[in-house]
Amino acid sequence: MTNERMTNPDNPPGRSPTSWLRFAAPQQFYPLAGRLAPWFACTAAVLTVVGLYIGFFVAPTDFQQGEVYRVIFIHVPAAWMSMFIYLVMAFWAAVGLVMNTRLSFIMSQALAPTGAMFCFVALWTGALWGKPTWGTYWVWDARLTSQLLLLFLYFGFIALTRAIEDPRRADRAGAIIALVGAVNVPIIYFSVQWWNTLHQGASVSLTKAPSMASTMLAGMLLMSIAAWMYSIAVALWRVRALILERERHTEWVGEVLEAEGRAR
Amino acid sequence: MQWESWSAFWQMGGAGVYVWACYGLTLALIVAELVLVIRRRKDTVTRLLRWRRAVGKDVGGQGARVESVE
Amino acid sequence: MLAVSELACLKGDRLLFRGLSFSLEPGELLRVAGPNGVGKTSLLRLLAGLTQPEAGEVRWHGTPLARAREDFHRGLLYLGHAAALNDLLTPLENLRFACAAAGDEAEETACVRALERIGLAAQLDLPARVLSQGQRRRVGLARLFLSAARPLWILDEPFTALDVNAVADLAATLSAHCEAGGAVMLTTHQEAPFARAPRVLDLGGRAC
Amino acid sequence: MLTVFLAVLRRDLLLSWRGRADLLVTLAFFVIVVCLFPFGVGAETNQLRAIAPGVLWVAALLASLLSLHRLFAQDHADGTLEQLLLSSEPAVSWVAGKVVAYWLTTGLPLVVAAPGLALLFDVEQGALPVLTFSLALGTPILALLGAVGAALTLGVRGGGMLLALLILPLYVPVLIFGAGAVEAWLGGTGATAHLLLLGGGLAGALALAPWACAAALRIAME
Repeated sequence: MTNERMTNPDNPPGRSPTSWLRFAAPQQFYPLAGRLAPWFACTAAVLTVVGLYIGFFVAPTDFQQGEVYRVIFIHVPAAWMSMFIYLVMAFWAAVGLVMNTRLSFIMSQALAPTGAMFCFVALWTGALWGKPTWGTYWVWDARLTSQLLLLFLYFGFIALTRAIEDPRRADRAGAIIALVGAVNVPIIYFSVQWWNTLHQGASVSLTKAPSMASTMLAGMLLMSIAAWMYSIAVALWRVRALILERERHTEWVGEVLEAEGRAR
Repeated sequence: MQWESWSAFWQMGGAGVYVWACYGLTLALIVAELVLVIRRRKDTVTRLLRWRRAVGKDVGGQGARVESVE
Repeated sequence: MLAVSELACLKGDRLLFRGLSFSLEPGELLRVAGPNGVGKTSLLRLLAGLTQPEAGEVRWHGTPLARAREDFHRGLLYLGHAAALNDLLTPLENLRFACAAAGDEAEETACVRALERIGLAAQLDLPARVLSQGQRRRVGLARLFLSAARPLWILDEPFTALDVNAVADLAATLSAHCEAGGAVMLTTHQEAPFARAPRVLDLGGRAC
Repeated sequence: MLTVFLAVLRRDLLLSWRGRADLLVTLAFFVIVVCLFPFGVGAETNQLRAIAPGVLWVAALLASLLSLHRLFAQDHADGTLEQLLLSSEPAVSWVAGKVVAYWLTTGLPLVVAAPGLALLFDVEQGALPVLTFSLALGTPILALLGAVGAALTLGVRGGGMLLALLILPLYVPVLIFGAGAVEAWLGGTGATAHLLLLGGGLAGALALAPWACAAALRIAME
């Protein structure tokens, strides 16, 4: 831990070539992220177009639910992504705490707003799908309820990291709450499911579709991958802004900024 | 092809309101997020340029370098 | 005893100091000097292990602090800006708790003796909230008499709010600790009558 | 290790005793929140009986949140926390001491008062031991999780509200199993499974929360 903090005597913090884990990574990652992000964004756009085409024009009408099931092409990807992003956030938080690397904290903070956005989308589409299918916008279904609690966890993480002014403390405090939340997500899911079965008997299952056509599945998977690519692209863009902010003392950020200033 | 006409497509078998509300909101959120991300980057660059002009070129060397004791 | 190499400290947006290297040997009294805001308190907190340096490292008897934490904290007495007094407790209760929390044996008689020695015999059983600034400072300093076994003392502005006699007495105590093979590191804005002139570490030398 | 635990425990209990008016606030809040419900939902006995476990548990949960942000605030302000972090003893020991003292002064009164309040809702007398037991197992979990939140939000502006946002979602499983235990007993299925899960949760929280809390306090010093 302390070895990484060692720097060359002539280099103030942030410029050391030896401690790649701590300092060089943001510097190298910044241009890399800038190059990669457009590719992810383009892939996401192409996959979305293909996925939506399959979803709306190839996939057949569901014989039970009719056309309204077509919400599935955003509902399920959004729900998957919201949970997956939280786990990835917790993973980066753990990496940051163990390896003491700034970039990992930045990653987890860059992912949070996108995760919260998908979480909200999953809730919104779930409610709008519920109205025509179950006749009500909201049931205290285990899935919807855990999704709601996940949204609160996202809000908590974002609020905490924004409220603490010292970036180093914000990084670490956010990492701890992300990990505590990740430990709790399965517990919350399990407890809500338990509570739900006791209170309501068999609950209505959103994704239980015994006769799901392969084209429906294909559309859903394509849209999921698109959502994944989109999240990566947006997170990379956000990481770039955060890196500039955090590394503003360094020479290389100065050069980047001057180049940006000239380009304007 | 699933649809007889465009109006059938928009109506979604009667569930058009729900389906398009879902897709509309998702689209709006994604566009909003992209706009925010781009705006944030621009803001950061402008703010940091201003900040660097304010503190001078040698931002990394602000702290006193303490060579020796005595 | 304590070796510091290439230390840098960042506070919020500002780099307080960098490239700071020095060592502290038994018997030494080191005074950290410099104007307000130059990072004296930050340096002491960093050396005590309360915060992490931005770059560089601190070694305790040759081992980096992160790996020698327990041993280091057993040999350290740090008294910060705040006196660590709870207003609802008496000086005696505060002192006994401070010792117990630090992991020291805290005999009641020894604590009473320490408080009497520092001139608080009359305030032993008053709640701390009625004490004056100088008296509060003294309660914290009473730990010095119970911490002879801890070789390294790091004191942030120990002379603040003390009267002339108390300053002389404290200076004598610190000098005696160094004589006995301990080391003291402190910040102060006032001159104190030490037996031997302290070594000075000037942080403000090239500050902007 | 045990000395530090006991020293912190004794001191915090003594401090609570010296400021005992504050203790009553938590209990009074609990009683008042519980008593508000009949005004809101109507005094129909069957309905009150049905919602009683949930009402008591939600009220206990809110009451235990009430003074949580003060858990480390005083020690942070007067420098005691610095000294504790510089102790050569493991931080877990004194964190545990503080949490135990906090539970004894805010959680235990709720556990004791709950059966009496349950009678106001005409809960079957046989369910009262289950209620007490579930609260006795559940409120320590609330205190342990809450301590992590209190440490994370220490000295942060708007800390109180932030603390609620951080911690309340994590409290949901405790609420489900706690209130569920009483309902399961009343429903005739037996509360053993719920109470076992609560016990497991308590063991897990005891094993993890003090470490997380100590780490958060170290971070808060930066």
